[in-house]
Amino acid sequence: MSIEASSATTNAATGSSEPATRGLPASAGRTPVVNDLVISIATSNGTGSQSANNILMRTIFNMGVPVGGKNLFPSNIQGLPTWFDIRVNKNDFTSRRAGVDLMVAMNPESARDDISSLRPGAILVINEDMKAFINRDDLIIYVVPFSKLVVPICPDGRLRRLVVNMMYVGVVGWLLHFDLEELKRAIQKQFGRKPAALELNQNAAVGGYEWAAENLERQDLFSVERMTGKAEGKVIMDGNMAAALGLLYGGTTVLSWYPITPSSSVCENLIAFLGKYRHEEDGKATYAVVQAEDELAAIGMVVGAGWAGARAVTATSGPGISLMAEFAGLSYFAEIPAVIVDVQRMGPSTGLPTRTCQGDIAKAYNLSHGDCKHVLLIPGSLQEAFEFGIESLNLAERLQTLVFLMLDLDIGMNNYMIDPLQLTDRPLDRGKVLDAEALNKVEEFARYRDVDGDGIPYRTLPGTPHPKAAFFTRGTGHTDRATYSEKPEDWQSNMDRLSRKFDTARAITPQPVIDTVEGAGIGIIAYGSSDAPIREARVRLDEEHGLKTNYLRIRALPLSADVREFIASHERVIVIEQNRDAQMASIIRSDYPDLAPRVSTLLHYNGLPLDAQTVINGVIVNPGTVN
Amino acid sequence: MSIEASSATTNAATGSSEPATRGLPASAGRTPVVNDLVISIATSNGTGSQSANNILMRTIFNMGVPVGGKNLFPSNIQGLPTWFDIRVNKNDFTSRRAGVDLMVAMNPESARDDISSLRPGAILVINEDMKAFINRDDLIIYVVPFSKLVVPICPDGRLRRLVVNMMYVGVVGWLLHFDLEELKRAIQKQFGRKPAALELNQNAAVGGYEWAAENLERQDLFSVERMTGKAEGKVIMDGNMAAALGLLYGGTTVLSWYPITPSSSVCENLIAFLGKYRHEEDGKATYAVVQAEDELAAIGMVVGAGWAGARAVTATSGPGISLMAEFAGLSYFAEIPAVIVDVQRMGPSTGLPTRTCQGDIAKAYNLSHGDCKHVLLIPGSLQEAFEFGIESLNLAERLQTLVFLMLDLDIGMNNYMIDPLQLTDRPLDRGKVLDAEALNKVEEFARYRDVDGDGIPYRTLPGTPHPKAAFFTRGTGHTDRATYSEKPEDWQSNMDRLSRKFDTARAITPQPVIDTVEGAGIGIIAYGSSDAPIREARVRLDEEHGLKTNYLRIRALPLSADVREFIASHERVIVIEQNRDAQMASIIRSDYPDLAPRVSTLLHYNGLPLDAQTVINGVIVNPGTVN
Amino acid sequence: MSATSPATSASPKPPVTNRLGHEQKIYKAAESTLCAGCGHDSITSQLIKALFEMDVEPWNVAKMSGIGCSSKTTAYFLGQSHGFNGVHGRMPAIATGSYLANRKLVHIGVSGDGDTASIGLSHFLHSIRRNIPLLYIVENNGVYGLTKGQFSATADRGSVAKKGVENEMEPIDVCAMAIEMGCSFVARSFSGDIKQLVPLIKAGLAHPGFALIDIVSPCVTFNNHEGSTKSFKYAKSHEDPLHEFGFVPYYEETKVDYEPGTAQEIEMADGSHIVLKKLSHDYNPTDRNEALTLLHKARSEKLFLTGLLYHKNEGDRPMADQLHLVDTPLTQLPAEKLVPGPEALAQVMESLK
Amino acid sequence: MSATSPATSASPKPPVTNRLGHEQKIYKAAESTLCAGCGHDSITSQLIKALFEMDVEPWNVAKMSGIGCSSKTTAYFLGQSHGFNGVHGRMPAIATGSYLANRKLVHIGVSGDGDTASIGLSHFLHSIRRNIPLLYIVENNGVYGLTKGQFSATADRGSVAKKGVENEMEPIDVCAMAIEMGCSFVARSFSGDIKQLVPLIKAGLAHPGFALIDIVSPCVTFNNHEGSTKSFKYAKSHEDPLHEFGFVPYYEETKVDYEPGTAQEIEMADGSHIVLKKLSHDYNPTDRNEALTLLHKARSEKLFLTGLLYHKNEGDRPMADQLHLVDTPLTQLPAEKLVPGPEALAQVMESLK
Ligand SMILES: Cc1ncc(C[n+]2csc(CCOP(=O)(O)OP(=O)(O)O)c2C)c(N)n1
Ligand SMILES: Cc1ncc(C[n+]2csc(CCOP(=O)(O)OP(=O)(O)O)c2C)c(N)n1
Ligand code: SF4
Ligand code: SF4
Ligand SMILES: [Mg+2]
Ligand SMILES: [Mg+2]
Repeated sequence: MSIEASSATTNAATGSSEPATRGLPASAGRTPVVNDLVISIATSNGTGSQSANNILMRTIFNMGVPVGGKNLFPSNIQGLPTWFDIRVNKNDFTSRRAGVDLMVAMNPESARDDISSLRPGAILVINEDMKAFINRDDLIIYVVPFSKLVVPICPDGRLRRLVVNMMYVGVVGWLLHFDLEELKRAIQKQFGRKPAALELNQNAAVGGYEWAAENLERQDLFSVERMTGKAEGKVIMDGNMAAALGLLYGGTTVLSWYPITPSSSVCENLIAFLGKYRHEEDGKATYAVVQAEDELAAIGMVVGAGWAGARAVTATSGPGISLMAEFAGLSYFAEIPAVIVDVQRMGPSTGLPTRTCQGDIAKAYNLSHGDCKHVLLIPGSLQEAFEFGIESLNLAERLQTLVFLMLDLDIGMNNYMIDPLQLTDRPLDRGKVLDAEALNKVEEFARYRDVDGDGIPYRTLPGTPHPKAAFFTRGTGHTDRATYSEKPEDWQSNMDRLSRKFDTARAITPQPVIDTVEGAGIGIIAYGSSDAPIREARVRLDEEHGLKTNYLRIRALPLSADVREFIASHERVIVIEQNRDAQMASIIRSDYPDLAPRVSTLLHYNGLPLDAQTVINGVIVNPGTVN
Repeated sequence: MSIEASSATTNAATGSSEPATRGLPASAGRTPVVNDLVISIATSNGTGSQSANNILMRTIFNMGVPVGGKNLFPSNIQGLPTWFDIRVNKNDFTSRRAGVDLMVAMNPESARDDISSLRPGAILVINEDMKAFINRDDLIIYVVPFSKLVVPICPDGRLRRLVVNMMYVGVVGWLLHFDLEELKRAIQKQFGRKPAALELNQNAAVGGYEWAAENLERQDLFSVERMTGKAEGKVIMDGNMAAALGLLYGGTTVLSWYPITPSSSVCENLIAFLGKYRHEEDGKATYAVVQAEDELAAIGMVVGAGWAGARAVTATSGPGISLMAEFAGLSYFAEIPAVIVDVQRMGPSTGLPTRTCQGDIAKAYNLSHGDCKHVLLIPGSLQEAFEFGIESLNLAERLQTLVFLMLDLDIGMNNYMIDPLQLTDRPLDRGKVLDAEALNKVEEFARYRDVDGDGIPYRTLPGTPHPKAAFFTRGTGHTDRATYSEKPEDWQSNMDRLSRKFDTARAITPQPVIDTVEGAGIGIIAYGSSDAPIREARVRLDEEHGLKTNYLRIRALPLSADVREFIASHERVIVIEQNRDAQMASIIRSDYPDLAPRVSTLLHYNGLPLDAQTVINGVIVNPGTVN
Repeated sequence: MSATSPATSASPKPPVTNRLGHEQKIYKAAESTLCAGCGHDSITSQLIKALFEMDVEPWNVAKMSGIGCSSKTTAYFLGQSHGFNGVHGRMPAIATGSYLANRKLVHIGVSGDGDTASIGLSHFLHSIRRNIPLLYIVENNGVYGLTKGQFSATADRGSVAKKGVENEMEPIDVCAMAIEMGCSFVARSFSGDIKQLVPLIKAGLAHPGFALIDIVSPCVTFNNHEGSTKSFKYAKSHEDPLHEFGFVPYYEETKVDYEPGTAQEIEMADGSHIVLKKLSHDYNPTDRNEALTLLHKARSEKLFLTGLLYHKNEGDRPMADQLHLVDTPLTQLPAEKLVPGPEALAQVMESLK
Repeated sequence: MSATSPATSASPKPPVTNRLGHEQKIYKAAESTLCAGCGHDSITSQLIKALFEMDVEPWNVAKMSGIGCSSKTTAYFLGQSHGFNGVHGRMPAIATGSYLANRKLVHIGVSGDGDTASIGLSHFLHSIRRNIPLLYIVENNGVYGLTKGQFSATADRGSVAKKGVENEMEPIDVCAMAIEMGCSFVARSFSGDIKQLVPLIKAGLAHPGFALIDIVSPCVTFNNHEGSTKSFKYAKSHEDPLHEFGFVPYYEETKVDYEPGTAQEIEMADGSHIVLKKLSHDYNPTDRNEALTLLHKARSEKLFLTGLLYHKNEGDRPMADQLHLVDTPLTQLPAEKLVPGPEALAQVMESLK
């Protein structure tokens, strides 16, 4: 039986590390909960709320308080419900938490559900126009006449729909004791280059703040207070940008892509960085970018470029992964470096393009017909998205094969407060390439011969001025000298060498990160964006339930030997993943059949980012079931 | 550790059930081995040897002796080495057997290897032109001046290249004591409608026969003798034709395809049958066939046709499977009937287009990004290829999903002697379709609602004259009323229903065939074309090694509960399959992690059809290793 | 255009219905979720009007689309018709399958310029070559709307993106490609030209083969700025109709009474008529070479010519006829017609003995 | 065409070499595995000749192909060049990537009619639109040879298959499509017309952008029978050259001395010259509309016109120039050029604080 993650709001009693103050009817005068709450802003997309929400989040950040933002947006451009959830947590737990403490309801379309989803005692800030939706008396409700208030502040009627958003920022700011200067600084950062917009938005925010101060009775359930030692020197960014920076520092020379949510911004960021940092003095570009006609062409160009010696990459999401299947097999079998960034969205099919999941893990690993498997790098943080961006290009050339960089929408498109990205000083790895000089030294160049015993052969690039350089690349059977062959023994020995190469990959890809603690019984295995909620859950499992856990985070496929060892040293291991079909667990179970009985699963697949409570519930409810 | 199938010749001592007569230097006068040998004919493709080889095989069949033919042809049209292996076996074991007894060497290109591959004591018939290749004295060699002999028989110089083939048929016929009348009858069957060709070929065959009788010293190591009770009433055919007949009897209305070896003949056969049996009196067709522009279009048309209510099918092989990935997910998620016949060839990539394997099993099962799995029917015989052809269309409509009919090159394109195909009297199953009348009776039509608890919803077809009939089909998230939804609970409950539907499939797809014997310790699991060699291997394991085995043959995915039970009742189970990556074993291990330690594997992946000796070696060598 | 019975004075005014007795409202469907002002929404409105006035039976329509803002629009009209929002770029294949399954359905396809001219180009062209009877509407905004404004392959050379980048490549002209492929009904229009759009859609519906209408349909969110050649402003100020396009259904008489030489009348296969009233151009849309020459001129001189670009009556037979299909939709054939008797199998088996 | 030094009487005759000092034999490669007499093999021979005579440096060539008998031929010439036999229909994408990686390579693509006009149609057209400098040869036999003779999309209407079925659909004319897409060098030829083929290939090699040569190349095994319009016999008896095509490389002078009006000389971008000697046609291949009109006429009247169909000198810039790429192949840039210093990262991080 799989543990189905609940999409409903979490039981308030266990929803936070301050359970005592939660779930109680509001009453004025109590000591507020400081720096620990979830704000949710319900608007309609395409109405400009995104910058308001970013400013709200950044103000908290400016006050030194850890913060994380989850953007739950619809798959259209304008007019459908969208939510921005901000988690404020002094202990650095900023992954999603179900159970909103403060809801700003600006969207009549979702208002009914928004209100009914709140726990008793939660705060509701609601636009006066939507008063009619209020049907509960167990909430702390602030009705704000936003539509009226915005009129004097924004004389231009067409802009009011945008500007009104800054007013709720002001109201929330007052309710939560924001430092008004930090709020202004955040607005300055957002609109600094547009003086008119800056002034307008400043006025709106301050207007909201002041109106609230004068008109609302603050219950002081929550407040945001300046902290030190947490946010200073940090940055707010998303994983797609981090990956793009990785690809920039990995020396990408060819990017070929076809737009698709949520991967487009990997390419758009990369294009911007390349444009800024990769032109010669004469303006010439040291990179090529093509918007391909489709995903088949995109990966085809990457394979062509990789063959000719470029550091080539494409980025896509689920449907594109399916379309790239045939070329993935060619890259595997003809041994051509290529990198695909897969920013996973909810599938199957077109699915939920703006919702997260980890549903391509086994699909990318096994992509293409026939016996072939691929190398996957799976960052669990933005720093890793950056490092693995570089590493994906290195490994593609080192292993002469397709490498997937597996992000997901949560890590790729949500906002994280992190330490600035750190460069490692590892030089670019261009792999085993024989140039003309090297060819002079070798007796024979056999393209697919396992000279070094690691399964990785040597290659040459077209354009190498040497009569021995040439070889013929094909997706059909070949000898180790790259000549056509249908001989059973040639086929099998080549396939066996490819298996050896894959074993080499086990050792040279990023190894798992393991955290063991004294007294732990259960082992948790997870990967990717699950890391943050799992780190939180482990602390709470220990603190609240006295349950200590060990934790292994997979960072690459094929599985490292460390994974086997970890499982072998635990009576039971729970693989936590964000898909229905237990994709990683399947890989583990088939790689280690002798250990399979120890491996149970906890599966979350409703499109929302994983949260700690789901993990806690799963671990407690399901201590030993094999599923 | 995997047991690598050996592509070399089998040790003669265990290569047959008559070991005593094998492997010994030839000597005249001994009692010949009757009706048990392997003939291999080495020619060059595109030289017309195929009809000669068929005649050779059919003559043996006409004499009542069980026979099977394996065509090892190259992936080009003319001029490369090709082999036709005929196994004659009175006990009905006609799958491939390594270790040729009689080689006809007609191709100088492969002659060196052909000769060196023979076991000592084997018979070699060789064209005089190639005499120079003879470098062994441990063979029984007949040098035949084919090029000279053909001249008087075939005055037209251009035809000699073709006609010469009939001469080796005659020579072999004499060496093996063929009944000349049966040989003539076989020629009659092949050329009956072309009197000139008939005469020419008759003369050539008889010419060869007579020349041999006069000039060769027959050693009488082997002979073919008329038998009864084995071949009478049987037919010789291949699996692609059987599958095509199944699709015909399954009521195919739309066939959309893109040519690819080895699946093309499924379509070509089906087109011929449709042309013959599916026209109205006025000549109008009750079916549509489209040669699509590519595989993406081919499956797209099938999905469109299935949506509109057709019985629609396409056939392809590995590369096409990869290209159909995106649509496979749409069929799964939007719940549209579709059938893909996958005649597996050796992959990955373009691979070996004319070699067999079972390398798409897990790939088809998991095709497309995101969480989705598909129904696979896996026939192990031609009768099943026929029945499952019908059943694939039934199940696609019953389950409203994509169904794969998984053949492979061995079962699809090789020649089998079988009982005539038997029709079952099961009527066509059109699944849960509401017409206008039915719509009148239901209160609400909710396209994706699980009304019956089996996970299978009801559908309507476009063109149903009823205002309630319409619904909107999409690959994006939807409610059970088929309206667009991004709600976490809608997504998850729909995905859970799809899992329930998949569980229904476990029970209504063809169940495994199980053969248990008293005293068996080991359980064997296999599928598809492995059946014939495994049946042979089990007999020989018992007779020669005293090892009794139980046997479960999987006939469909998802796994039936019977598979679990079978594994649970054995201490160890060996999954035998024709791929490198243990694809079926992976599925078993992840479905039944508690039983995974019992499951070991035996893998064969060199492109040759599986043979019993490989199975025997594997079972004996590897009695308990988990791999 | 539709005949309504005169209202009796006493009873409340009866609703306006078409010849099938349907009110226009049943030709509508779900609320649009596109951006306010999106060109696609006005095309939807004109489709609703044309379908109503053409007496199309909703339950007999199959609405087909790919993926994109444009492809979403099939959810916004004909709520009583089956719709199929497939995968990106492959709608023509799905429509082909649906048509072969049921040749009696009226197939209406809506696609975008990304959907048609990039990922779907090959399917688009091959479905034209097969002559699938499909009204194929391209809602052409020169960008990928749904993925936030990247240039599509129909963006004009020199057109400027919202962020300032200039498009350096020549556009793909889907109309020219279609004519080259043998399409027998090819038109271009503008989402803002209601007067032209409704009769064009009607004619497209009346056409018995593949009918392409490429409609410039501005993306107000990502491609409606200064410098874009697909903005409302640009399209409105540059539209240059080749003729005033009129459509007269088969059951009405063409009561045109133009000066000789000022109008051209084209009879369609079903007896309907296209009436082209001359404006400033002297253009004959029945000559393929003339059409292609005109389109090349339009491209090089950046003219936005609208109207019927090409029409041919002796079109290739629709695919079902090429395949000699029975008249009954294949989906409606009973099992007896689909499953041969046991004799057939026996005959085949006999031949293999 | 290549200058050889006069042999001294005593020494054995030195081998004939080109301006690079290479003998023709190094332009050869593995034995063909095609059917004896296949049209593709004669194209291979002409390619070898043209490459030799054009002094193409083997190590600097990238041979690209898809899948099919035609696509196999890249294994049969230039054994000292890298070759890439990719996947079916997607060679243009692979070639695009390879070209962007190394713009200095000479890219030669060989494809089939199935590979190009069916599965690869979209990539073919889009790579033309991008103007990848690629000599793209279609070995056009009207069938899928490697899968045993199904009609391809270039099969003429009315052409009869080996088993007797008649093709009912109009062919796709890859040349017309290419011209429509803006291709600046489009030619058609016949595998049996050696005289025309060699200079055409040379001109294609000299062309700085996408150069298409569609070569009718009979499939002797599956499409060489009576009733086929792609048989040797048919092609030989119907070939109608538009002109006598001559090519003069940039380093030679055009010593043409024709009567005025009997020849047309076209200077190519690298200074080479195309010389078109007039035959029975009066055709100017530099006019796009004329080219398309001619091709339509050829199709409807079933003419097999060969020669240079269209050429334009002010072609679009090749893609690398559109992208403003550095001259050095991207593959040869050292790591310093590819990896920004730590300041860049620091700057980005600062902006996110
Ligand atoms: C296979 C695949 N690739 C990419 C996408 C992402 N995608 C969705 S719509 C679209 C382009 C839409 O452009 P267009 O067809 O012009 O429609 P518009 O939104 O402009 O109306 C893309 C690339 C997808 N859904 N599927
Ligand atoms: C994806 C895919 N689909 C189908 C095939 C099978 N296939 C191989 S070659 C070919 C067609 C070849 O036709 P053409 O390009 O005209 O080349 P020709 O053999 O006629 O020279 C096909 C369909 C394949 N290899 N890959
Ligand atoms: S993004 Fe553009 S195309 Fe899409 S709905 Fe908005 S305006 Fe229309
Ligand atoms: S099958 Fe046809 S195309 Fe292929 S090699 Fe033979 S003759 Fe040439
Ligand atoms: Mg668009
Ligand atoms: Mg061909």
